[in-house]
Amino acid sequence: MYLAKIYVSHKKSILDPQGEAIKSALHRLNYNDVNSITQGKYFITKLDSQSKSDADQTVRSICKDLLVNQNMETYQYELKEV
Amino acid sequence: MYLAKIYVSHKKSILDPQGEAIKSALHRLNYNDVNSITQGKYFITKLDSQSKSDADQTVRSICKDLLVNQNMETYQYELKEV
Amino acid sequence: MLKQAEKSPEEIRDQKIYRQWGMSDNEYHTVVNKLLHRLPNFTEAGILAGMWSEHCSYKNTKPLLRHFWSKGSKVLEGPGEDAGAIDIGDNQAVIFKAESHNHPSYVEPFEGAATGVGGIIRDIFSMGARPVALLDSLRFGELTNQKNKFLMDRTVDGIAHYGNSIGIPTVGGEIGFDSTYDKNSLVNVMCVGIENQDDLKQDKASGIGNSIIYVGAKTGRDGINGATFASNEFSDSKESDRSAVQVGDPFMEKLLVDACLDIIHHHSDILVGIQDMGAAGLVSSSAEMASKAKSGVDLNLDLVPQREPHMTPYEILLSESQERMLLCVKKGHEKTIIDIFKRFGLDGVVIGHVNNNGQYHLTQHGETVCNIPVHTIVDDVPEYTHPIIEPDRIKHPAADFVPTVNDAGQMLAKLLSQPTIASKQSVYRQYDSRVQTNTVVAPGSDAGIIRIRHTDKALAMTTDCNGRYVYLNPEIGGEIATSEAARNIVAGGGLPIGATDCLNFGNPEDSESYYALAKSIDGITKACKLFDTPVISGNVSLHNETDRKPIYPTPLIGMVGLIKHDDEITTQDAKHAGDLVYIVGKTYDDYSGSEIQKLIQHQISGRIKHFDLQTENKNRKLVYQSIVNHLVQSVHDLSEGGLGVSIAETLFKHDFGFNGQLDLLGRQLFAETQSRYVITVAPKQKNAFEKLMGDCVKQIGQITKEPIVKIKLNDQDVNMNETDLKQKWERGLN
Amino acid sequence: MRFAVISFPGSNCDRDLYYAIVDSLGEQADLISYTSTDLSKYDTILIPGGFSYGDYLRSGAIAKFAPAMKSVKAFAASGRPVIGICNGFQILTEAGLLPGTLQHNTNISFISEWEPLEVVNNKTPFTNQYQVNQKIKLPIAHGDGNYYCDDDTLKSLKQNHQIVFKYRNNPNGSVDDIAGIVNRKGNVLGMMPHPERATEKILGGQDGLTLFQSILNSIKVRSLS
Ligand SMILES: Nc1ncnc2c1ncn2[C@@H]1O[C@H](COP(=O)(O)OP(=O)(O)O)[C@@H](O)[C@H]1O
Ligand SMILES: [Mg+2]
Repeated sequence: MYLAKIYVSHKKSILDPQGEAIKSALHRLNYNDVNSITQGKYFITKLDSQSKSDADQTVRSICKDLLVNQNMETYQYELKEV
Repeated sequence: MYLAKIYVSHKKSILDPQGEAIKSALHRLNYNDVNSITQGKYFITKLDSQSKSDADQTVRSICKDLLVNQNMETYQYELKEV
Repeated sequence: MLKQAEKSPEEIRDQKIYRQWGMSDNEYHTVVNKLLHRLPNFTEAGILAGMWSEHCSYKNTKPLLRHFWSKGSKVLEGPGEDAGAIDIGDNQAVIFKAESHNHPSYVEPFEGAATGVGGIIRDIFSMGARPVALLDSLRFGELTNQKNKFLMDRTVDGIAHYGNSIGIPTVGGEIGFDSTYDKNSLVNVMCVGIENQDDLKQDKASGIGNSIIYVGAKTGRDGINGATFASNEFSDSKESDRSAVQVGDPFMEKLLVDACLDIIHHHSDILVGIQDMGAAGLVSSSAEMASKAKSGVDLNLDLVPQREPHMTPYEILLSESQERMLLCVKKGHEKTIIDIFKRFGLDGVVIGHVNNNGQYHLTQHGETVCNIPVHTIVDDVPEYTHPIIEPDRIKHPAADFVPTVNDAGQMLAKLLSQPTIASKQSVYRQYDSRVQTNTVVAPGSDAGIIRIRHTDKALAMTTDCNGRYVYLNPEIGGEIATSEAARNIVAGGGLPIGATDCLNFGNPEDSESYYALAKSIDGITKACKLFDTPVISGNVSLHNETDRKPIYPTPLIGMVGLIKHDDEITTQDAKHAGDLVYIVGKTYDDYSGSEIQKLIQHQISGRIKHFDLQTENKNRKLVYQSIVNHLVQSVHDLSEGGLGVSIAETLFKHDFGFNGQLDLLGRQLFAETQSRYVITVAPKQKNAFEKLMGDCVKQIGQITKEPIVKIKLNDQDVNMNETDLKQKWERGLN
Repeated sequence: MRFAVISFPGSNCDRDLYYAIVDSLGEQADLISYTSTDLSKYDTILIPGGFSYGDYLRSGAIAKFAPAMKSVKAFAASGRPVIGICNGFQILTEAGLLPGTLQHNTNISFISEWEPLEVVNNKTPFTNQYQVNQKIKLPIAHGDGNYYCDDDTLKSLKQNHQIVFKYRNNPNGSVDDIAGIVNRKGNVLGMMPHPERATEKILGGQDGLTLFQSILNSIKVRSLS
């Protein structure tokens, strides 16, 4: 079994209204230390793949096919055997 | 400046409708390797705090006050100076 | 993203940089030799290319669009403003317009559709109207292809996301599927608003020294060159280099609607003009406002709120960041306006002033970066007419197709499960159709209907177009699209009062595409004149083609009808067992472009016959009269799938059955002859109804409590369970 | 009788509630800003549906910090009636005035429908004009309407008769078919369905009007006693 952690974030330069809304809410709550904040998605998936390279292949494909909107998002992942 | 990465996930005991929906979509796409998948949130925030312990304090507070709904979510974070 | 190193004027000329922006050599030479008498710099050339694109200037279609009929005694504002306006009595006006967002929604369906909704809403409230309803019109390739299913799901998500969040009910729409839309799906959205006539606002920047105020989202590098992009043909090889996705923020737009309406309604004395920033963003809104007032503007680009550092003038001017508005405000009153924005949580910023020299004059970092006449940007755009050629399929149509139908019951079940005919509930249940608490008829009947609060009136609205008919005969297809819209309005109890359009076509330089465009405009115009439904606004989307294969020409018609008393509101579903069922209009062997032809032959061909505008008009008037006289229980117009499908749809809501006899053959249940309706009438009103309708109706049966559909035909009988049919219909989209 | 409807940035059912009170119920109402803190003029507070702060982060999460919410808490503590509808319900749970959380519908999509419900408890200030177990129909329109609470909370909701409305064909996956609950004291109601959309015949039903009439009745009874 393999475990992958996938982190998806907004591409830079794309409008992130959610990040803006959270930031201004934090400033209203007087968390003035907060210089910037962005919200991304984070997936944890367990894979029954035959090999690590199969698992790696699956992770890339599911990101491309479903989890990540490549028009607007980028991703990184970590994969290990468990 | 400090950088915090905050990972928010559904508490284990709670049904995660989004995770379930993603899993069944992946199975429809024939990704049968995928044994389980959960979706969480992932925040990246930059903090202008005076010290690491101040930054740490801020991260905990903003999670408690706003970023995390403790009824159903848990979180972890990493903090480093940048 | 698209960060361009700025080329010098000479480099632009020598390397023909303007071509990348969609400007032709001829156009560039006109600018240099006839208009500016010098070489434009990078910013100026970029501005001109953007503003001279089809999307902003309508240079290829203006000569044709002038043919539309937009007079009518009730028209308060015709085409030319952000949206048109029609008098609906009580000093009120209805404002509406439709717009396409096809290419962006193909590239990024969720955000493309969402920002399409956002854009059309801005056109409505910038006229001073409160947006009260949305409708959509969608076309995709066949759902057997996963990609099309994905496009549909994400598009619907995007529309729902924006409309639900901003709180405007989506009360109607349509969806169709044909492989012709495979790589060119269509996403058209219509918005309807209501306002007091005194508040009607024009978008003008006039009065020397008056201030130009910017409000809304900050300007980023999104959608740069969107205007030229929207007018560029796709080809498969280009699939990878698309970028510049615009993201919609309905929350910001909600604040903008409320703030701008507050200003328009309470401070019209100091507000000179207001316009949204749509295609070609800041340059288009500011230059058009100045052009209408025959003035010029001085803008300081350093003052424009920017999301990213180091933006060039070109990027700032042509950015298509969403949720931005531009206002022209009387000198000395800027603070009043800015304070109102502040109250709504928005930052209004003065970015420049109106000047009296007619120049579009921009500075950045203290230097002039653009100084050209407003006139050149907006009014000196060349106009093109193109040759037209009647396509072979129209000149020499294939022999008319006549289906063989041995089991009409099974055929009915099959047709009901075709995605184009099947229930669209799985789509429209994602749309909040009742927010604002005015919705009387939500999606699911022929027309969406909202009441006008504190009056006895209501508005019926619909979007319609069958591209297959337009493909087979653009002129008649245009007449039919308009007729179908009017039929849907009348079926809801409305008197059609005006129309808008979205002309979705292929490349105008293709003579057959241009023929379709010209002829369908002729058809629409003929019908609109006869129906007294002036076209008060519209939108054009060309180049809907991939590798030279255009879509079916699809001139969407959006129509609005006035219901004078809310007790005239009518729906399509049968109300009581025992009611009599009538058909209005004659049925012929019409299968060209029909759903049954597509089902059997997997393609369409033939001539469109038996359509007559006069008959259409006569039937419609009689049906309307029968509603106003309170003689009917339900009215449903016939469209795809013909009489069989319409009878079935009349039964579904309350699970009734039908028992009837028709002087027709089995196949004719599915003929798509136009100008027809299915009407149910209470037995006690039989005589009055028949007397009014005369020989244009025929009784065909009765509504039964038992949910069984029994039809005696000349060559066979139909005997089907209503519940089975309904299940097929309900599951067709999934 | 005077109702306050609190408009947050992004609320979109605030005007609908206002009209329901003024036009259908025939009582007085004010639309007040999320920055207002003086609620002393009012007999009942209504927190409307919509997408406060764009529903960014989580629905209702940001609105709970609006200045008016402090006063709403004090108002509720004094035992006077507070209703949160749809996004208003989400705000009340985020603010801790009601237990539990509203999460994504199980099918993830937004659902807009007339929904059949059952009145489970008619002994509240909000439901005293309904019959117990009465079947009613109200519109829903939400993407995050899936009510969740842990088992202990559910147990205590049941014990204290805090479940007020239930779905008859659970559309969104809510625990125990819950569509609306009150707090322990019974003076704060949160519900996903929209009663304000069902106060006029022409809109398809009037089952929602009964809810507002119940409040009138309970306030009148209280002021008599
Ligand atoms: N994309 C859509 N959005 C909203 N409502 C839709 C959509 N597609 C279809 N509907 C609704 O479903 C019903 C049937 O649609 P349709 O079959 O196109 O009707 P018609 O043939 O009368 O034009 C109508 O009430 C229509 O408003
Ligand atoms: Mg119809």
